[in-house]
Amino acid sequence: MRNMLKLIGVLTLTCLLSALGLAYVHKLTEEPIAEQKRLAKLRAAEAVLPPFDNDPVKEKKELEIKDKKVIFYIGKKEGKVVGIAFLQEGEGYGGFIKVMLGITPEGEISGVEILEHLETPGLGARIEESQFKGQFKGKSPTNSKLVEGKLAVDKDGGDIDALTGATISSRGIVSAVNKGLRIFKEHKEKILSS
Amino acid sequence: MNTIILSLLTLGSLGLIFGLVLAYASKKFAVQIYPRIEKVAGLLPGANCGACGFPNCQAAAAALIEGKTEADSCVLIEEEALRDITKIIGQKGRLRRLKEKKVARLICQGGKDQTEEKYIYQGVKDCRVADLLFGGEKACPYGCLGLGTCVQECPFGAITLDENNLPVIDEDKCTGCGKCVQVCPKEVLTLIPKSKKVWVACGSRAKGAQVKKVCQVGCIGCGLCVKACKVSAIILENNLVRIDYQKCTNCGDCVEVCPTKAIAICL
Amino acid sequence: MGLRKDFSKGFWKENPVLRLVLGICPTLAVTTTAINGLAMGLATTGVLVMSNCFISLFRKLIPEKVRIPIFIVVIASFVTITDKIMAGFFYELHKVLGLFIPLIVVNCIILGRAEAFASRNPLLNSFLDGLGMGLGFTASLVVIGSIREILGQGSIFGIALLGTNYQPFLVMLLPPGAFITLGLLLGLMNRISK
Amino acid sequence: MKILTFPGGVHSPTSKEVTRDKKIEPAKIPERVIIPLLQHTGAPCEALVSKGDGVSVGQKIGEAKAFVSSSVHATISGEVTEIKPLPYPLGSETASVVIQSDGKDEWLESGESIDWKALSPEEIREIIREAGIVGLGGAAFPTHVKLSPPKGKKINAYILNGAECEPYLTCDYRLMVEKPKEILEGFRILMAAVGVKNGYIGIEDNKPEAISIMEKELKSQSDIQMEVLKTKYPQGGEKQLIKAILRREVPSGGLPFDVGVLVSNVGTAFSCWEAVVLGKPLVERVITVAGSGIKEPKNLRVRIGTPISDIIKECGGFNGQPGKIIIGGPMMGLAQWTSDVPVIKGTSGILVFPQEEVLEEISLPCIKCGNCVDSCPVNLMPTLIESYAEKGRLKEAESLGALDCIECGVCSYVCPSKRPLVQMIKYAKFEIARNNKGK
Amino acid sequence: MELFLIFIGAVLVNNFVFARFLGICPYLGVSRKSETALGMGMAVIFVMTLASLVTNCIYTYILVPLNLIFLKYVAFILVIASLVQFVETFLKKVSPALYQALGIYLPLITTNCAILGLALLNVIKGYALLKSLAFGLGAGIGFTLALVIMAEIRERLEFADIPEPLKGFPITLIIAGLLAIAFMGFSGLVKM
Amino acid sequence: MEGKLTVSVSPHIKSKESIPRVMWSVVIALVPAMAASIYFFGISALTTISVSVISAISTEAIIQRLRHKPITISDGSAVVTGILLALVLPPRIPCWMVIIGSFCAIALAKQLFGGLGYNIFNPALVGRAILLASFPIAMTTWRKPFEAVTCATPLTLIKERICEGLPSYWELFIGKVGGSLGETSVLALLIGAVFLLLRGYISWHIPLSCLGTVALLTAILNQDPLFHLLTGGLILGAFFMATDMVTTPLTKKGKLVFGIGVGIIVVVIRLKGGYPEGVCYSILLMNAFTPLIDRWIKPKVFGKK
Ligand SMILES: Cc1cc2nc3c(=O)[nH]c(=O)nc-3n(C[C@H](O)[C@H](O)[C@H](O)COP(=O)(O)O)c2cc1C
Ligand SMILES: Cc1cc2nc3c(=O)[nH]c(=O)nc-3n(C[C@H](O)[C@H](O)[C@H](O)COP(=O)(O)O)c2cc1C
Ligand SMILES: Cc1cc2nc3c(=O)[nH]c(=O)nc-3n(C[C@H](O)[C@H](O)[C@H](O)COP(=O)(O)O)c2cc1C
Ligand SMILES: Cc1cc2nc3c(=O)[nH]c(=O)nc-3n(C[C@H](O)[C@H](O)[C@H](O)CO)c2cc1C
Ligand code: SF4
Ligand code: SF4
Ligand code: SF4
Ligand code: SF4
Ligand code: FES
Repeated sequence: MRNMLKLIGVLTLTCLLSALGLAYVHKLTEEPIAEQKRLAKLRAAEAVLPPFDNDPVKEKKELEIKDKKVIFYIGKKEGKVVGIAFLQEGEGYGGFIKVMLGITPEGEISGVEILEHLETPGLGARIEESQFKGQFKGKSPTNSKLVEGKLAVDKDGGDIDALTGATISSRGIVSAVNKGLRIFKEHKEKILSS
Repeated sequence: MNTIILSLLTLGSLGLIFGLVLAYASKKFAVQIYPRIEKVAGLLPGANCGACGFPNCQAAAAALIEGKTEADSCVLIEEEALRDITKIIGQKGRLRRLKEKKVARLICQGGKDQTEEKYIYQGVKDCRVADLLFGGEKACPYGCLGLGTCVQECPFGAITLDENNLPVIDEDKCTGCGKCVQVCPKEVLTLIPKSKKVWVACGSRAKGAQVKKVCQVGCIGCGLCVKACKVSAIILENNLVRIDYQKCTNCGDCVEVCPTKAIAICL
Repeated sequence: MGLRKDFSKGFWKENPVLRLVLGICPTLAVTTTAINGLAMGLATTGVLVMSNCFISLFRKLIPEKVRIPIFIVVIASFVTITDKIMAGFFYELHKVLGLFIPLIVVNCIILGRAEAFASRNPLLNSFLDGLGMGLGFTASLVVIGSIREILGQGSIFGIALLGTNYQPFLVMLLPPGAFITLGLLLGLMNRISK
Repeated sequence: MKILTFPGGVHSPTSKEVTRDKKIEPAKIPERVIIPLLQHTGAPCEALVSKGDGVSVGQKIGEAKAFVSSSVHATISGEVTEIKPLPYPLGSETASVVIQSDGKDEWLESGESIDWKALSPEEIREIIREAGIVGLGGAAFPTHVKLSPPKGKKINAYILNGAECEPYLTCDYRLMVEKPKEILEGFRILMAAVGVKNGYIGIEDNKPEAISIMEKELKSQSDIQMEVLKTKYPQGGEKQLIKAILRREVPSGGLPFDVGVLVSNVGTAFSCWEAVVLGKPLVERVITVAGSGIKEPKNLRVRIGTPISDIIKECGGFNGQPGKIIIGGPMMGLAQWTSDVPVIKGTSGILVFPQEEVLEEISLPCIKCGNCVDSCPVNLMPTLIESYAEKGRLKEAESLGALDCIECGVCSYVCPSKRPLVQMIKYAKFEIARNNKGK
Repeated sequence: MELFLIFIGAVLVNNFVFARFLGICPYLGVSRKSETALGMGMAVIFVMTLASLVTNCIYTYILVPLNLIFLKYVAFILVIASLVQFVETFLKKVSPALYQALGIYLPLITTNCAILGLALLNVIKGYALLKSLAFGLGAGIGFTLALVIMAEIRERLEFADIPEPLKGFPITLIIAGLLAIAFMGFSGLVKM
Repeated sequence: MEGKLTVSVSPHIKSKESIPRVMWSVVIALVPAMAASIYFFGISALTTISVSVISAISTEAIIQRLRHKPITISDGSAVVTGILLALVLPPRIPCWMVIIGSFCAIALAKQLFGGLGYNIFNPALVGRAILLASFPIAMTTWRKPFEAVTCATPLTLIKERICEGLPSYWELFIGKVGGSLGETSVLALLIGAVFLLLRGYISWHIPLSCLGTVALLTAILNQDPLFHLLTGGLILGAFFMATDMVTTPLTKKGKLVFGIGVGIIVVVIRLKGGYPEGVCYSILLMNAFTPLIDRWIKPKVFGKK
């Protein structure tokens, strides 16, 4: 019996000790981690938005779109909205690709950034290269070749240059961008109304 | 503070609950344990890595006790634990390093240059298999077949075939495990204490004249060595001499007198 | 001399990856580049050293029956700490190593060393053992990472090595490349030490 | 007529053309015969004579003491010069009686011819036992034992094995062509000895002459049925024969009587006829001497115990440098290391091949082609058994059915990699048997 | 349908061994004999499914509400270790036969990174209870499949003339590499 | 009688079959397919085949030399591997890639396992799979027959749901479509296959069960069975690669299971998977299952219940 008690006691004690330590470390790192996450978002926003002087991560707006929460980060310069950044997903070769999309209030794409993807290194993963991402900048449904009302890769008749050997990944991004454009078009008022 | 207290409470109670459950379970579902297995298992690293081929250390311990494996097949084990395990399982542990020293000796010198062959053998190069065909191609029915089954079988690579097609045993590598003795169909390998350096290197029980016909280096049963041995350690029976190792002093006198050099010595 | 051996054995004679074949999962998973290998190795080393020391210190107090749960809790705590610290201060690296930081918990080397060494040896030896093993682990990861990076991307530690004309041997970056590289490396080790 | 067969097997060249039309000739009476006391499956028999004794042809010189054993008889008249272990075809050495001929060929006076129909089965079996008759199809199993199946095993069919599927051999064929009446009567004696009403005689379809002769002989009788078999090796294996003719499958590890069948070779039937009707013990048999290493291939009726060197001389000697001498057929026969061995009761042929035809074939790794698996007549997986045997894993070899192997040699024959399949399987069987005995 | 896709994905497309590199150490060790492999596989399936269930509960009902997500590694591993040990003790008593078949592999599983990896993947992917069960079952079956295939191949290779230094782990890893290539054929079958 | 006799175990006669005979027959059987590839894709096809064969043979010889084993390149198995690898590569693939593929095929998939007879995976297909994983662009750039322009294979068209420009059955049958060197001409492949079937070096079990399964499943799933049979590497795979005895089951029943397995996986990959074509992977996957099949499917021993 004493043995048992010791067994239980030591196990509990270890757990308590561990809990203590972890809670402490948690307290210690809570701030920096949150800060890192904020910075990461900020960096992404910076990459896809035109220059701004506010903190888009703070000035965000949440909307329920088709049962899904979408967070819009709003970039402002001198108090005027210069762009909106938000996350979209597209289906790539290895899985879903998370794309941060920046759109100006006029509905023109101000930038595209790939946040997460599972594409093949050296192939689909080349979507991260600026040569590919960069070509979206400045595109809008009005100034591009549309296929069935949407942006499309060259193979499908559009004017987005797909990466050789990674058409599927390229299509994934384009579809994410298209989704984003549509959301923006449909909910423009709500997003922009402060 | 809140987080810390909550963490303490959560993990603490998890620990407590599982401690209780485990304690209860180990009481309630206690089964008879084999103390020896437990002991050996305790000495094994307990990493349950599976590298030894057994699912866990417990199983390896059981196998060790049954003599099915060797303790040093464990990749993690420390020298000290190794020794302790041998203490528990004794000889059966087959811990080579700690056993009495014997080595395998070949009791035949009839290589392809010294002995006649009665036919040309075609087939699997394995002495046991060849032996099934009229006792192998050697004209001497007692001779080593020289196909090297013992070489294959020795776990320590202690045996090589020389250019005369006779196995040569490396005394330093041989651990005296006896595997080769078991597999040799001609029974021309035998274990002899490592300290004994003289042995009769022929196993032919045929009459001297017969031996002479087929082999230049066979024991012809002349008995000269029996006379030469000062401590009468040599006995002649069934046309063959035998050394009594209780008496043999490694003097090598017998080796000198043997007319066919059928007694071997290694220094 | 014992101390010295305890430290140095992890590099060659008992190298965890190449000799003991433990801790293979992270070895295969994160070594697409040399730098990833290095980071993972160092993170593991940190945890290994800490847990070795801790367990060695308290080895006399831990009851036999619950030793595994306790070891694991201790290790898991250290891993969480490492994870938090990395997330707080080395965000990018943390993102790359992803799932495999928490999996240090069950990295076979750590529990293996805890059981086989730290629970039987005094503090200093255990510390050195952990350090040696960890650095040995790191070294193997860097080697494998370098091989895969050179062949698969034509670069090492991110520095282009084989020129722009190099057609990367992509399979090296994929799972098969990981398995085959490690397999051949183990074979080579066996050959050398023969 | 429907041509019957069994699954598996191989169509190998039969190479029977050379001797198929060679009439059976009586061989010269040898100067000296070597009569091993163990020529059959079972226990050796005990010598009844000693050195210096005079014997005449047909005199019993070895007595079967055990039940599964068979007596041996003197096959020439003369003097016993030696009784000692001597080389024999089945192994290294065995105790043998050597008789030096006196050149007279004096026979022990034979009993007057009797009407076997009046004999009881027991009496027939006794005559057969006394005559030292064993199966002449190869295994040399004592016939009287075969004729005494254990109680409770009902025998309802008897098959006369005239398949002679081994390449080169034609002795059974010649016997069927030359002595059909005697064979059939001998067969009826065998049937009477076990009280079987249904007889079958199975002959491969490459022996049309034998088939038509037998059919002619059988025309009016319905007790024996002629069955034509496909020419395929090993059609003459008793399990395959039973499968082909009666569609019955002898259970693994079982014997034909387990499915109510007995099988005997045509030569055995002929010898039974001689024993029962003429009162003549088994002192001679028909063998085929063939192969490219023989000058004049022949079918000979030889005295048991004749050294094969004598027979080779009688067939014109060697053609070139002999490389291999085989006793039996090329698929199952045993290669000999000396020509000093005698012909024994189970010897159906002597084949000689010259040196240039016996070059060693290098065996390569198994390429898993499955030829051996597809053609094994007992559906084994020879390549696996061989692999396990090579690794010394006899348990696995046994569980794969190594003991069911009939050693027919088909697997080695068809293997493109020239794997030593039969050799390793034989070895495995030997080791398994030894281990089982130890238990 | 989604459950089925998660399941198939875990078995074939993102096989724990060939694509995710989880649980490799015991995989290399236990794939030596097919019998052992099957036993271990069964045990893994059982534990994975159970662990999926339990860790999912702990996570959704304790850690998330109390905002203690940072405790997840310790909590998960504690739960898994205790669970496995409990099951082991329980089996030993209640069904010695089953224990012989499965139980002896259980301790090996405790320290198998595949189980913790599974629990964490469940969290990352945000699977609810049913989905995590499907994922756990699929992962277990995928692991077993990999294990059994490898064991059979290795048994067959016992007869092979493999270069001496490659025998054992090296050739096993190379086979795993070739298997991973073959399993790439399933890529794209299910998007995860 | 001077000279010693030879003693060996029965049987004392052996069939004339040998590994070189089998392998060189396969080479002969592949001649029509090679000729077709040269006819359709020009002299570069010949270059690809030669480079592949030569590097396969050299790899084999070098490794056997290094291992101090007898050099067995004359048995033809490396030649077969080299040819088959070339036949599943796209036209005009750079030579250095062919060399890498051939090296991986022989070194990695065959010699590391101990050489002929011991390999688990089909060497040629391992070579192709590695190349595909490493250089997907080069490996999926197809050319039109007789022309140097790139085009898509019929299966890629289907995969991308493009219905215009699909070739006719006749074009598929004679091979006037885009695709790997040797896979396009069903006619040439069938000539070789019939030759092998008649010689008895391949049995009908795998090809029939494999093609039958594909036809059946595609019919059930509302696809055009004939189209699926004639396109891609199915015919080449079914008759020449899924029949490689070394990497397929021993027994006839096992072979049927193998063929069915290949068929199922092909259909799954073609219709549901990420790749337009799945023959290569499905054969490799079934290769992995072969030891398992051989364990579970054994012939019933004569006389055993
Ligand atoms: C190993 C491997 C990885 C691949 N990875 C990707 C990828 O990440 N993204 C992609 O779009 N296609 C990928 N593919 C698919 C092929 O490259 C496919 O042929 C291509 O996407 C078709 O596009 P193309 O028309 O540009 O050649 C991969 C193929 C292989 C063999
Ligand atoms: C121990 C033993 C007992 C046998 N008993 C009988 C028997 O009672 N009846 C019988 O017909 N055959 C018996 N046989 C012989 C077999 O049926 C068979 O004829 C013999 O094994 C040779 O067959 P083979 O020439 O096909 O190899 C026996 C064989 C052995 C080894
Ligand atoms: C592979 C094989 C082939 C055989 N071929 C023949 C044959 O062609 N003719 C024959 O009489 N016996 C042959 N036998 C022997 C028979 O199985 C069987 O023992 C014999 O017919 C029984 O008759 P017996 O006891 O009178 O010899 C063969 C045996 C085996 C195992
Ligand atoms: C009918 C047949 C088909 C073959 N198919 C292949 C093949 O697809 N790939 C290959 O590398 N070798 C093939 N070979 C050659 C040989 O079997 C191959 O090199 C071995 O797999 C190497 O051990 C084939 C041989 C034959 C007889
Ligand atoms: S000692 Fe025995 S096993 Fe060794 S070669 Fe001689 S006969 Fe063969
Ligand atoms: S098998 Fe054993 S006894 Fe024989 S030589 Fe080798 S180590 Fe010595
Ligand atoms: S395994 Fe035996 S029965 Fe089968 S073919 Fe070979 S020798 Fe004949
Ligand atoms: S016939 Fe020969 S090569 Fe073919 S499977 Fe059998 S043993 Fe292997
Ligand atoms: S590190 Fe994953 S099992 Fe060893």
